[in-house]
Amino acid sequence: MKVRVTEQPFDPWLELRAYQDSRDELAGRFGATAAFVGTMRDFNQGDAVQAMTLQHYAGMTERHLEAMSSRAAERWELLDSLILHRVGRLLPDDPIVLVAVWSAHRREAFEACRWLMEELKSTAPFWKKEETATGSRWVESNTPG
Amino acid sequence: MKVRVTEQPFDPWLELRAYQDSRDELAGRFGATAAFVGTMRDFNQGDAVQAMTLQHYAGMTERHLEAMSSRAAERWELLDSLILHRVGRLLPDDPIVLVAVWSAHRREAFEACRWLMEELKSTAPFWKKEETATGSRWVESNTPG
Amino acid sequence: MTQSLPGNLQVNVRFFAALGERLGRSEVRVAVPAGATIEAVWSAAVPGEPLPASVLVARNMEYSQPAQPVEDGDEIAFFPPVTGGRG
Amino acid sequence: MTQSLPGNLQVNVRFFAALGERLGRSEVRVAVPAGATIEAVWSAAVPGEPLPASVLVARNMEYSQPAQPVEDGDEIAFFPPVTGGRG
Repeated sequence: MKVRVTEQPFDPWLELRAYQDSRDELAGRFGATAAFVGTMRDFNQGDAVQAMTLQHYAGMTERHLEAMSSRAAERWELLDSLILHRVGRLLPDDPIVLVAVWSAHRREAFEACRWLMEELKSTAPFWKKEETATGSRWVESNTPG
Repeated sequence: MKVRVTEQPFDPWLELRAYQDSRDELAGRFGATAAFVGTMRDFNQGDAVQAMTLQHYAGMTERHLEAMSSRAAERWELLDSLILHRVGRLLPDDPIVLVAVWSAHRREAFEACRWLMEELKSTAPFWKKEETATGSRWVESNTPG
Repeated sequence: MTQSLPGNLQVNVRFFAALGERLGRSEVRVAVPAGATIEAVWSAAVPGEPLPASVLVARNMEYSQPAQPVEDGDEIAFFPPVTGGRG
Repeated sequence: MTQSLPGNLQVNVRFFAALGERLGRSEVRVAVPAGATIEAVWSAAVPGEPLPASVLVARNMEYSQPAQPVEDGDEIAFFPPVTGGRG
């Protein structure tokens, strides 16, 4: 179980792969991996977006993501989970978030992965500020899941 | 939209990454990627499994997976999808299947990815034969989703 | 080689996985009368055994039904429930 | 520096995102009487404006409620609805 918040751009698929390879206890045991990656688009609510700044509540963010991961592991039979989230200034096509879950069977992996993403979007202390041609604006609310 | 059935071992995360990078039309447009990887475990139904052979109906398999991908693209607003499936002889920890879906929003990506996996498991013409300490056996049915 | 009689349809029949192993073959050609169904193709290929209810059928690489009539040159496949994927 | 009176609690207050920008600050220390709630901390930090219903509150980095009493040394955070993730 790992949580990381980073100002550095990250490659979600390489990170996922490296994490999985580093976890000897997964070998031979996991049948199902479900992963979700959120990526910055170059448009939102009808406007072109040139860049974005992600603010967060350092300390609370990590604590909150770890608590979410623990709750998921209580609710479903999981072997492992990984959450990475970017903060700071992002450009279009930059990965923002990775959520990955390992389990023996696919139902648990799918359900836990989706639950973690919905929880993250609705409760983890991150805030987006978009830069458009007409200035910058705080994103007021997320799209419904 | 791509479908591939292969006798060669594949690295699902590198394949996913390479495919995404090759698709210029995705750049800046996708906000959500949902992926599922099924991996061979070293046990099933209480027995240690040493190896497995995956038979398929060459020709029908590809046609069927492509039809599934098209149906998913009609049902959800997807930007792209990728399905890879291994056949032949596999060892524990070998990836068996990768299903990945790209869309603007996460709901479509999650739902289409899960639907494709359920369809694949229940309708694509693949059959597993496991090698255990007491001999080989055809897997009679899949675990429920 | 099957005899090609006038009015007869030549059909390529395939068996997969446990079914093919049980029958001891994976491919056979049969001739059936015009208007014959997939079920009749089974009977021509596996004489003396009714088509098991659990067996799935495909015609020209698409799922079909036992009552579906076949045409000359069709490929008809019979196979057990599928078990692909993982997880 | 806030005056430290006997019986008073020292609390660190933080504001995030659009809320912090609107108030023109991200962090402030306030002193409140023993037994004060998170809502009272807000009133001490932002005099003359009631706590907006849409503002979320956290106490020591966990979600909390306006009616929750605070303790000396607490970190109390106020922030708008969160908008992380993507998709």
